[in-house]
Amino acid sequence: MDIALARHWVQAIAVAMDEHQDRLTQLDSAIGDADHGANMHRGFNAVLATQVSYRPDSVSQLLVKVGSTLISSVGGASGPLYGTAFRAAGKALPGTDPDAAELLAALRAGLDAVRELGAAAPGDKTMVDAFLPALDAFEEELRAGGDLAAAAARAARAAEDGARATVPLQARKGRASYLGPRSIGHQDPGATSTALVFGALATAAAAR
Amino acid sequence: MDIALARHWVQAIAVAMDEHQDRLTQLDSAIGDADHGANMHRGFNAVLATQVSYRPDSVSQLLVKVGSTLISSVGGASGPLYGTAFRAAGKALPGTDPDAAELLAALRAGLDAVRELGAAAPGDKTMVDAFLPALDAFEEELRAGGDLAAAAARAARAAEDGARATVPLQARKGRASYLGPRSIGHQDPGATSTALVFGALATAAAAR
Amino acid sequence: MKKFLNTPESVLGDALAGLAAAHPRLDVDVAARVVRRAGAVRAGKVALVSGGGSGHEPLHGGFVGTGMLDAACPGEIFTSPVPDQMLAAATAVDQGAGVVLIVKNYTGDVLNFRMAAELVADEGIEVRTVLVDDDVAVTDSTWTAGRRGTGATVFVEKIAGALAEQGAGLDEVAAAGRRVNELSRSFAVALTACTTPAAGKPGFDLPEDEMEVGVGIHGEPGRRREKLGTARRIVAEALAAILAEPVLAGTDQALVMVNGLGGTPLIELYVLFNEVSTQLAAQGVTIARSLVGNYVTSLDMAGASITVCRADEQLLALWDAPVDTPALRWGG
Amino acid sequence: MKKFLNTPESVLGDALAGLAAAHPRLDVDVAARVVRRAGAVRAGKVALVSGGGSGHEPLHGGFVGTGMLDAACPGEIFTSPVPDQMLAAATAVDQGAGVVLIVKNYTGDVLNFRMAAELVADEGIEVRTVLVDDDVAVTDSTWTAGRRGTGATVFVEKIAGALAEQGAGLDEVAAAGRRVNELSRSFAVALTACTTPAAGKPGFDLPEDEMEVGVGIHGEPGRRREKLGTARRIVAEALAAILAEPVLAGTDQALVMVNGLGGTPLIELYVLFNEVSTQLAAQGVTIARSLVGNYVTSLDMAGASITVCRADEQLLALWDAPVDTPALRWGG
Ligand SMILES: Nc1ncnc2c1ncn2[C@@H]1O[C@H](COP(=O)(O)OP(=O)(O)O)[C@@H](O)[C@H]1O
Ligand SMILES: Nc1ncnc2c1ncn2[C@@H]1O[C@H](COP(=O)(O)OP(=O)(O)O)[C@@H](O)[C@H]1O
Ligand SMILES: [Mg+2]
Ligand SMILES: [Mg+2]
Ligand SMILES: [Mg+2]
Ligand SMILES: [Mg+2]
Repeated sequence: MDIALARHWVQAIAVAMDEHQDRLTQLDSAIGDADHGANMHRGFNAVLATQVSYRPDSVSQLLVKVGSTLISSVGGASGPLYGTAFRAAGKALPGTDPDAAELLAALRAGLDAVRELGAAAPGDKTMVDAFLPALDAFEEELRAGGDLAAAAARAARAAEDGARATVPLQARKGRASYLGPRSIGHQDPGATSTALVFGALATAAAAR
Repeated sequence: MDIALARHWVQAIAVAMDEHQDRLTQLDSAIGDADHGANMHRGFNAVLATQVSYRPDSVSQLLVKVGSTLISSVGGASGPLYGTAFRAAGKALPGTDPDAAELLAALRAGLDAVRELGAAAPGDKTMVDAFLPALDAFEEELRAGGDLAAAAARAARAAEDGARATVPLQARKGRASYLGPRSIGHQDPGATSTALVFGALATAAAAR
Repeated sequence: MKKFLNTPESVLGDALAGLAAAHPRLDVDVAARVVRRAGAVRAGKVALVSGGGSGHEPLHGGFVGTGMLDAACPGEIFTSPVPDQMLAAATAVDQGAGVVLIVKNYTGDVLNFRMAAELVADEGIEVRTVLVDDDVAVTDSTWTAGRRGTGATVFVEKIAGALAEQGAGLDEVAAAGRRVNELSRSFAVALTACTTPAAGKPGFDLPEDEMEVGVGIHGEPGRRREKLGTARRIVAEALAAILAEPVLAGTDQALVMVNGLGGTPLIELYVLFNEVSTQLAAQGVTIARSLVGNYVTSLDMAGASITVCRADEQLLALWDAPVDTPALRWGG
Repeated sequence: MKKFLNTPESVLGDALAGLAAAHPRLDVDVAARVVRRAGAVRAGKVALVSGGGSGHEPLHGGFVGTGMLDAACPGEIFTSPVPDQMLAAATAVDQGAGVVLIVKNYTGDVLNFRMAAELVADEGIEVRTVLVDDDVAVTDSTWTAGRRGTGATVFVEKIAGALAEQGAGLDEVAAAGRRVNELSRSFAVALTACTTPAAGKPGFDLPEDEMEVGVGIHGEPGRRREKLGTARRIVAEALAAILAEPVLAGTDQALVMVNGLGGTPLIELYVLFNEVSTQLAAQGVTIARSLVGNYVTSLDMAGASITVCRADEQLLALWDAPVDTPALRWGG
């Protein structure tokens, strides 16, 4: 991944958050507080705005900056969580253009940071339930000899499956947990936006 | 009319206000503030309560007492207006049992007092639009040789017709006047309750 | 009907008992339906009594206290109180200097207070009546019961109350109240109807994209229906109606209230107030003092009213004078 | 969606501009989203900063002023503010004695304030965090994000604020805030859902004869749905849940708030307060002080919350200490 691809990824996320803003809000309306669409939209708009004049030296720097911007502009639970994910991933990258395996390792670092910050385990009905299977699928595809584009495409599918698989779960973290068993039957908004993040990576990688 | 008949009349009004409370409230909801049913119900309940231990010397005294009770218990526009009507009518009666013509004259005094207090002219879409035609019909029937029961029956029908005839009118008095032309198309609640008052008189007189 | 109540009939009594429990500085006679100041009042102070139908809380009971009302008479919901209540209130609070009755201009209130004024005078107490009629939505008074009394009531009660507290005489207090009313105009918009406990359902149906313009505070529909507009447009329309009144021509500073009708959250009232402030400034009117909140409500109606009172230094000084009531409290 | 607004995106900015226009004693930085006291503050006073999503007005901006908060950070609607705001607020109001952050227990608020606390500490300012988590509707904290912070926030801000105003040190102020939180429990019921400007429609549908029991202040559904009950039954259920908390066992006097969620009229809150007062008395609990009104809202939600704080004389003295903010004002 080079800086151009990283930029493209981030732009594709912003496009996806714009397109799916209402859907994310409606999902959050059912078991949360109806702001997830606006939060992600505001955050990635801010990211786009800072990217205009920002000339990073590395993908690492770029992702750290994305994370910081999210923390400064999103708020809510998703701001610090996504912000930390991007910052941790960026910090885990080398200063040079990372290959697919280095990107995977960095994304693992991002997931670890999210889990440390939010203390969510898989199955708690959070973004972790899309993030983790996405990385596992990414890794499997690389092991099977796939390139970044193939790995990203498989990760995106796995993230979507993971998001959908949150429907029958009872939430144990975040706002949805207040609903107890009534959180069952609804898809987690954060897992859904995580699927969009991986979908955007697949789009950007495929365009190469 | 003797004291027993007057009592019966007042009881019949209370019964009618109980039966029609919701209807009066819904009429007042459309062009007023949705309290006319409760107001009339509360007022005549209070009247019933005071009547229990009240031993008036005359119909005159009884009607004055009804009016005072209404003033003390109803509030709103209808309290002082109905209260004044009964007080003025009572005061206009002789100390002896009035005949039908004396009752008519007293009711005229009641109407005059309402008009003086409220300054409503016929056609302003108020209780006057049921009260006035009721008395005119009462008078005609007496002229034609009818007795109290016949006169009261005709007055009741005329009051109902008068109430219905308020539908196409634009209100110029009371709360409904604030609506301007939007008051057109609704029946006036006060005219409707006045029709109930005359209906009760007819019921009581017929029971003799 | 979705309300916190025990029975529709018991709402007022229960609420008054709650008012009493919440405010030890009020003396609430739940049976007689009179709310008065609990503490001692200076002998010779002109007494202020107001009242009206309930459902407009905190009006009037929430304005009883030092520097404002001496007593309030709450009627049934949207129903003027009866003369007996007013008489009881007036005789209880008269300090020998007479009583000013502050009456919102509705047929029921006017008639009942008129009867009460006679009864009070019969007791040898001097009475003056101040009629509040500030609502510009009701225009042609020969075809109506005249302009309604709405938001300006708070201004009248505060300013007349301050003057009475300072020792002014009966006529002076009444004149000040009348002057505040003359200098004040209001306009209200509703986004939903309200539901009275007695009716059990909303007074009218309003489509999702429409509003009632020129409503009062009794749940009645307004003068007309319009497509729901932006806060900016709604405020422009309200201010146009208010500032068109000759008495407000040339206003340079004003006392302004943006008042919620009961079902509108404070954040929206601040959005409206921002528009009012910006648009008045553009017309050369400075907001010298303001209130933003629920002061004169219409049960659970979503909506808001705007009241503008042309102010001078004397009026502002009285506005700033100490007040200590459940709903307004400052100075002292 | 029936709201007074210009665009859904501009609600917060417009409302903050309105807050600034309405309250000259607040210093509102609309761009940075920080609300602070305008006047000079005693050097060496411990500073109190709170904040959270908007839509809960008057919380928190309405509690900025003498005797309460030094600054508030309003987030977007129902969205925790960002660390930058909190840092800006804390550095602006620190008087050299450190800053207490008052944080309602929601994942977003906790994470953002935690990051802010680090940033503030990096600036060499001492920080303490007081977490508010009073809502008994959320029971099993190992299966949830823990109890939510709701009505007790007002008590914490008032009492810690009074102590700071009196010159107490950083740890003492933070300890007092934590103690108030520990002694406070809340329970809320909703009759309707609220509508966020972003969603444009109510968060859930609730049949005409049902209520949501155990709701929070973010429009989420509650723990369960029940048939709409009388005020008496609703209060009995809420008080049972509250008084079952071990920490409230043996309470003899309490500070009590009956709080409207935004769409419920004051008259209904008084009906509820009457029940609270009667039922607490029957259980030997005296209401020493109380608040009845809209203090911690959930946009236009019709509903109410009840908060009970076990009180002693020291706590009541701090409660009675002067406060001068847009939404709470007494003493002085
Ligand atoms: N502790 C946590 N760990 C991981 N993800 C979480 C946690 N808490 C919440 N989330 C995620 O955040 C999403 C909600 O984000 P958002 O609506 O933007 O914030 P908020 O809940 O503060 O309104 C949830 O759908 C969930 O996926
Ligand atoms: N000035 C008036 N003269 C005669 N009748 C009037 C006048 N004003 C109102 N009314 C009558 O009173 C009725 C309303 O009574 P009610 O609803 O009990 O009082 P309010 O209008 O104070 O709520 C109207 O329907 C009308 O018939
Ligand atoms: Mg959310
Ligand atoms: Mg009526
Ligand atoms: Mg009425
Ligand atoms: Mg949120």
